[in-house]
Amino acid sequence: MSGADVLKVESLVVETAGEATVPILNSIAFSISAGETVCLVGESGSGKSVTALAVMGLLPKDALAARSGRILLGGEDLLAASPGRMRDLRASEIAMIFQEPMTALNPVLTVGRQIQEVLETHTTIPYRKHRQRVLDMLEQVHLPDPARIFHSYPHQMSGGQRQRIMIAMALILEPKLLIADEPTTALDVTTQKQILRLISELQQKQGTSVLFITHDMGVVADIADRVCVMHRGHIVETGKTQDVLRHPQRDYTRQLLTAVPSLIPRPVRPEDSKQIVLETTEMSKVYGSRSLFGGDPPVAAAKDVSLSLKRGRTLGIVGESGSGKSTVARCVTRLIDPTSGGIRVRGQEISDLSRRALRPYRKRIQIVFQDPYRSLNPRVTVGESIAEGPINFGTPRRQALDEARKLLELVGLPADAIGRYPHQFSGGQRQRIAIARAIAMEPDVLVADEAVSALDVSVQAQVLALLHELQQRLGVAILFITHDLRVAAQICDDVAVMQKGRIVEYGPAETVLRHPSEVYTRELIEAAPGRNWDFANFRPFTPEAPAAPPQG
Amino acid sequence: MALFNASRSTLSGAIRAGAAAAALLMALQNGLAAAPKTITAVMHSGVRVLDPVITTAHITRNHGYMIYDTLLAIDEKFQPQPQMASWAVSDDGLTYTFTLRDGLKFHDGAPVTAEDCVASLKRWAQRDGGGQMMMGSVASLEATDAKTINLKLKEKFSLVLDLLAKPSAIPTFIMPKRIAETPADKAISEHIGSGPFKFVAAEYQPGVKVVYEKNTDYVPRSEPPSATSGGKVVKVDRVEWITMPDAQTTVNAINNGEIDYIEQAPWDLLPLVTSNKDLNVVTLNKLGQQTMGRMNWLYPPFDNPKIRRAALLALNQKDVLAALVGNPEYYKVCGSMYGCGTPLATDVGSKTLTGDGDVEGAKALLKEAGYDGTPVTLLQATDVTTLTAQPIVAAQLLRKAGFTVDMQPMDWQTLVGRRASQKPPAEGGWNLFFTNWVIPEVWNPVVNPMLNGRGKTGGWFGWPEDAKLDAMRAEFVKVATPEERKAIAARIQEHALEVVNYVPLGQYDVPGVWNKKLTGLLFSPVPVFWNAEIKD
Amino acid sequence: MAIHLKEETEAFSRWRMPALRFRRRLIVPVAAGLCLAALVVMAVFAPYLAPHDPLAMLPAQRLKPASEMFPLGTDAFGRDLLSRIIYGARVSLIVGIGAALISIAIGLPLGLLAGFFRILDGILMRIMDGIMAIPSVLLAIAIVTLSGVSIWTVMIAITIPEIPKLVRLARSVVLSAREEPYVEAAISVGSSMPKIMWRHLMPNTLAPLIVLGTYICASAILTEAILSFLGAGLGTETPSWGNVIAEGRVYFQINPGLIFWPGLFLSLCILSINLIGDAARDLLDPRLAKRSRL
Amino acid sequence: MLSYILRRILAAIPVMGVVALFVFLLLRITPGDPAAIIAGDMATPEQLERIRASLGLNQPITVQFFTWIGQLLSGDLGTSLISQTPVTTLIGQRLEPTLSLALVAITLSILIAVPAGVMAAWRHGGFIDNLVMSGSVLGFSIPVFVIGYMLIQLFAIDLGLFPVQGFRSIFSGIGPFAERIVLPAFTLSTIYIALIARMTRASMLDVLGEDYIRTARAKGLTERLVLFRHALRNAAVPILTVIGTGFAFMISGVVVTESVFNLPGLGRLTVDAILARDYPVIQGLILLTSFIYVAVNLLIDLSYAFLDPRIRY
Repeated sequence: MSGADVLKVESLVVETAGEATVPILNSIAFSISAGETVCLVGESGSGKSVTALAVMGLLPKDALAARSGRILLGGEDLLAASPGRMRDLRASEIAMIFQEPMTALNPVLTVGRQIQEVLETHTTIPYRKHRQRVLDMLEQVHLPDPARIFHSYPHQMSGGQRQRIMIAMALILEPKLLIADEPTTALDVTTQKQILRLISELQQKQGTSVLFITHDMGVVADIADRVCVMHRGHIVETGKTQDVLRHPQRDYTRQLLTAVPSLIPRPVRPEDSKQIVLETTEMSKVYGSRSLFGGDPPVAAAKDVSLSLKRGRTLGIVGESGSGKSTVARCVTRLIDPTSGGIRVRGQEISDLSRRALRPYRKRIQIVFQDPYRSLNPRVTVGESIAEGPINFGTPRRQALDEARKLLELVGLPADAIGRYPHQFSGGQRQRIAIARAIAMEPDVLVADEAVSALDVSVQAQVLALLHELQQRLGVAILFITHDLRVAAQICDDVAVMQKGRIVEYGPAETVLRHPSEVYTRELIEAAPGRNWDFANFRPFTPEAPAAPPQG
Repeated sequence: MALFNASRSTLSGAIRAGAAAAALLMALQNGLAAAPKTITAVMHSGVRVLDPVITTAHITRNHGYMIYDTLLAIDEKFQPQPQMASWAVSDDGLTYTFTLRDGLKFHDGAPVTAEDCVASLKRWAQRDGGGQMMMGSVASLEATDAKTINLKLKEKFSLVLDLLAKPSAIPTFIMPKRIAETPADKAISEHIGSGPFKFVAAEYQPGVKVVYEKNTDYVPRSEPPSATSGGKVVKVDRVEWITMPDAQTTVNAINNGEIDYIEQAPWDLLPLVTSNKDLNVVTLNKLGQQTMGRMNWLYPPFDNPKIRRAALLALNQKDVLAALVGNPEYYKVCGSMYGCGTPLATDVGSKTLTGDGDVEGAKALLKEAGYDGTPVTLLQATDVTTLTAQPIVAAQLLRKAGFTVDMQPMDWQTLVGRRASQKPPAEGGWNLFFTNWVIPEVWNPVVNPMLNGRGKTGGWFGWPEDAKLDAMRAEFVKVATPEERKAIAARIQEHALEVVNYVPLGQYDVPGVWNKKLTGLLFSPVPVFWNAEIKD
Repeated sequence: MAIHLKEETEAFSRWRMPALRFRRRLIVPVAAGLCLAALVVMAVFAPYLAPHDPLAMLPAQRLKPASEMFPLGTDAFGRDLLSRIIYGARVSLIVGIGAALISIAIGLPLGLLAGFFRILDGILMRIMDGIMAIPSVLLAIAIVTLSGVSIWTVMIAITIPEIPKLVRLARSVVLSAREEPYVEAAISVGSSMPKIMWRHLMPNTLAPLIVLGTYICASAILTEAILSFLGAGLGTETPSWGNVIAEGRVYFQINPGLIFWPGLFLSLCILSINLIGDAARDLLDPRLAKRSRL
Repeated sequence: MLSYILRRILAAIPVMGVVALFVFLLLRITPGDPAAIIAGDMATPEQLERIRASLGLNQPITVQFFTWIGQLLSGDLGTSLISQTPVTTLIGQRLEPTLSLALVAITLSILIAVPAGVMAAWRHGGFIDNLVMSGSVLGFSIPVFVIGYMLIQLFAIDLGLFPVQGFRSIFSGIGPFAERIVLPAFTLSTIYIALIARMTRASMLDVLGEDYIRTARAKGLTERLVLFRHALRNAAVPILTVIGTGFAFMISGVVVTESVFNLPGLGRLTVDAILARDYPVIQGLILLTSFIYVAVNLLIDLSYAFLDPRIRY
């Protein structure tokens, strides 16, 4: 570490505004020196985003306030700076990019205009030169055809392109410090990789310091010089990345690292049963408008998907956003109707059954959704939610509720939680309840549609363990939809990789993830952040070079 | 008679001499783009129907007086006077000869001929109740030459002149023959008269605004103006009638000098104008109006004469008038069905009405009649200020006497439609409603629309069948002397109140308000705008 | 994974309303509730509270200013203004509350059906669009004048134009709730359509509908007043705040109390209902707080 | 875009059809007698019957309906039963005051309400917010005509700043037009201001919580730019929507305002026509207002596309 610290945070305390205050950041301290990348890593609610906003002076006024401490930017205390001074510093000295490139850009202004605003506000560059300056910057962030992009609106661009715009906007004035708040979290892995590379490229070029906020240990391992682990408003551990990953000093850090699933597929499980419980044959789903006045051309969300799943096994469908994996999940559960092809549940064709005829087969295939906050009716007690299905199929109410109690215990919740409402539970707990609801139907197939994606890694690990345990005990087959190769590696027996609605590679997890035969699969694996680390065992890891693709 | 005009005589003398010069001057002024002299008047209602024969609405009658001339007219003493024509009566009283005066011209330039008059009178007679009655006695009505109209009677009918001169509800407005030949139940579509003002069609907005401009070709009579008769000398260029739906707004507007004249100012708002030194508050229609209640003879309870009588006994004029008008200056208790201050006025049979009523008598009579509590369906107009109070007071008084009253509020137009229904009260009919008349509309048994016993087909709303009444009415038109008429009229009233044809509830005046820069307004049973002048 | 920041911001919104602040926020709706309760009590016990018969006329006492005998003075027929206002609370509240209840009773089922059955949706919503397109006051005047004035026709005339708003709201809530994972979960555990509607969709629509109901209640009371103003309201034998104002408006400059006092009660009542509606909205569904009140 | 407009216009046809049928039936199945209104106080049953016949009111309802629809399709709204004036002429005469009133009121409302709503959202929970919010609740709670009378009393009578009533065409000079339109327009806008201010505030609160606002602040933009360049345009769609739906409120308010200020507009024409059972006029007017309502909402939907590049039809 050379030179003076660009940013030095000293015993910063942030509390809720108002009279009864709750501390959010408890006297945290860290520093960043010139050209350095520091990662703030932590689970949700750890206070990492609040830290970033506090540095930017963007804490929501009516909710949060910095009570004490100092935030020194090049020696100037930002907490003491006037609003006007803060405005001057933003973009010119400290810039920030955000998690959601989809929402962080103003949808009604062209991106060129939005970047240009920075020049307008902070520089005396004559107006006529703005455009050229912006075009230069667009070039630097490797956007194709800058002249066209300049006049584009955010919605006309992909997520990755928008994040590039954000970066261009943040770095056009070459600030000393760039704060990146989960800038790649919402992006697909391949895009994530490119964006991380771009940040580091520009950092090299401009000598910017970067404060990078993430929950993803993989990203930390790939980019950070130093790392600060945050937990409940404290910085629990700080150190060089290598040190922290290899020799975590604190239990919390250790836990966090242990929870990160490994990219190495789990050992192959023996097949207990030959019974195929779910099978799709050339199933397709085409969206298209049949309007009198034309409309959009039809789009195939899923095309010729053929899968089969045996009792007690787990089939993973992996792919990036838009690959069609969720469409498959919703088709096999008949939440949407496939356009063509067959779906057989235990040999019974269900793809063409009417809603009424379908009803007896509903219970055989159940689904757990991604968002634990929306998958339970907030106005219905947990017990009622779980018992609803059995009651529909004739179980007496009292008995159904008794079973609901048992199921709650089965998924690791107290039986007396039955009368509570969903908002009284955390995200992980709700996901357990959703699983209990599905299991209550004694299904043959459980479809988990990104069921752990919204959870913190430690919770994620617990829920995965629960699914595994349930499968062992009940022999249920699981169709596991995920974008996360690490998760897929840990739970799946077989993996199907989807791209643009089609299955590009399908086989046992061991084969697909260790010896992919398709270029796309390889790209996916290579883009996974931190693939050189085996976090759970605190050691680097050299993946076997993926086997060369078959020729031809 | 001119109001607030000291030099009446000079005026009448100067009229003809000055007419041409004035017209010339006016044209010159117009040429120099001087603002035309305009009277802006707010009338009691908007003009929507322009045919003064198809409707009896007062506002349309007023409109008629602007653009049409009448064959005869009345003076301030209510006596028939020549207007377009003078008359001669044969000695046997069966032949009337009318001679048109010189200079009469329609607004389209055509001269007024006797043919036009005959066509107009025939159309008038189909619609006007008195006219209908007269035609029953007419043998022939024809034009004998361009200026002479000959009316021959089959039998004696003493009211010919009175009917042709009456100022309301349908005066004898003369229209060109081609227009007068429109069937009486279809509205005319051309508005051409020979009156002192011309209708400006381009500026007409039904219900909002009517504009009249001076008819420069009009040749007024030489007599001074008196009520609707005499010389109709126009002294302004334009008269604009505008409608204001809100009385409060109207009063504010005249206080602010935005309008010149309010035809009928609501009594309760008078304090707001009397304090303004720029304004006159005067009742121009000295006869005033009669308010009355009418029962439906077709259905219980008022198909029973005793119960009708009980209702009459229960009511009294003082309470009604006090609630309606408030200020005693503007109302008088009046026991005459023909209005007070009229030639036929009599108070026979109206003692309880003009007194405090006879609640006990009503109760006794109800008991005697075996009233079973059948509700009286009473129609109440909510949107006409001169009609809201009567039903409220009546309901209170009737209830006091033991009636069950079902008061049904509605807007006046709905009431107008509903009272025409001959269905039972429960099916959209009615038992009792109230309305008001200007005195010339009730002042004798022939024009008074209620005093008609022709029942369900020919009677007025309420439809009494009363042969005795009709017989007396027939007798009335035959007698010649005022004394005889008065005697028969008194008998008719006595009978009518006994069987309760209708209940006269008193007489009231509605004052007009105008800015003092407006002078020369005439006392008249209808508002007229000739002789009026306006200063800038 | 977007959930991470979401959880943090959700935490913010929880902090945003600490207990003490919340209590202060309650002052206004509680005051409004008390005010409305007082008006309801006034309406219910009108015969005991009113010093005079609201219909009894004393022509000699026309348009008198406030006195010991007539605390707020008299109207143009010499009737006691205070008594008329007290009785007027009955009609105004019945019309307001009635309109809200009827429109919910009709609008909610229609909205649920329209949201759930596509075929019905097309027809129903065209009809609703049609009714929406007719200006409500004009429609109400037409219905009242054409079918005769009574408290029921007035209430119905005011209600009909409000129904499309409720249908639309209920329908839109159903449409968006249909997409919720918990509804899909209910479908996948085999719940029948009526059960899904009743258990999962209805409760969602109820909260916004109650909120809209309060606004309809307020606007119905206002519309009743406007109908009276235009001469198409209730008769003078059934005093309502609306027709007391309408009758008094002619004498506005002579005795402003004739408009002021009933106007005050009217405005207070509507104000209370609106404030309660706002509070209910904030309480029942914070997301709705930001949506329009239509 | 063009196909969208076409589709919307086609979709409007059944709506107008519903309106036409509804209004026609409403008018004909309920009692009322234009003949009695035309005839006035003195009429015998025979005379009324003859007038009814001459107005064509004796024909069966179906015949009357199809006659009317036939006329409509040939662009003829019919003739007033009472004044015998073509309905189109009547509407033509009354259009200007109503249009002037509505446009001035809308302009006034937007000019007042939008900045007020923006400020309230910006200072959420603060003094301005409380002021704007309580003002808007109050705006909802006072009947239009009471506001009208109060304004007349204060500004026209006590202060003598404006005439108390009347209308002058804008073509007769901007001065006379303005002095007569200010008070009615302000009266009419109270509810509208309340409505728009609330919506602006709510929509702005939504938008101010958006990430791109944080981005804009992170760029160091001034609050004015953040509010008016970044936030307001994004908040505009719901505001426009409420302006569209509020148009219905406005028509109701127009009726009352025209009465209080004696403006010879469409509102009064409609009320008069309803009271007089002037069927062709009522039908024509309600069709017209519904048509305007549908058209305004179409225009507003189209304007979304100009405000928000994401919306394409």
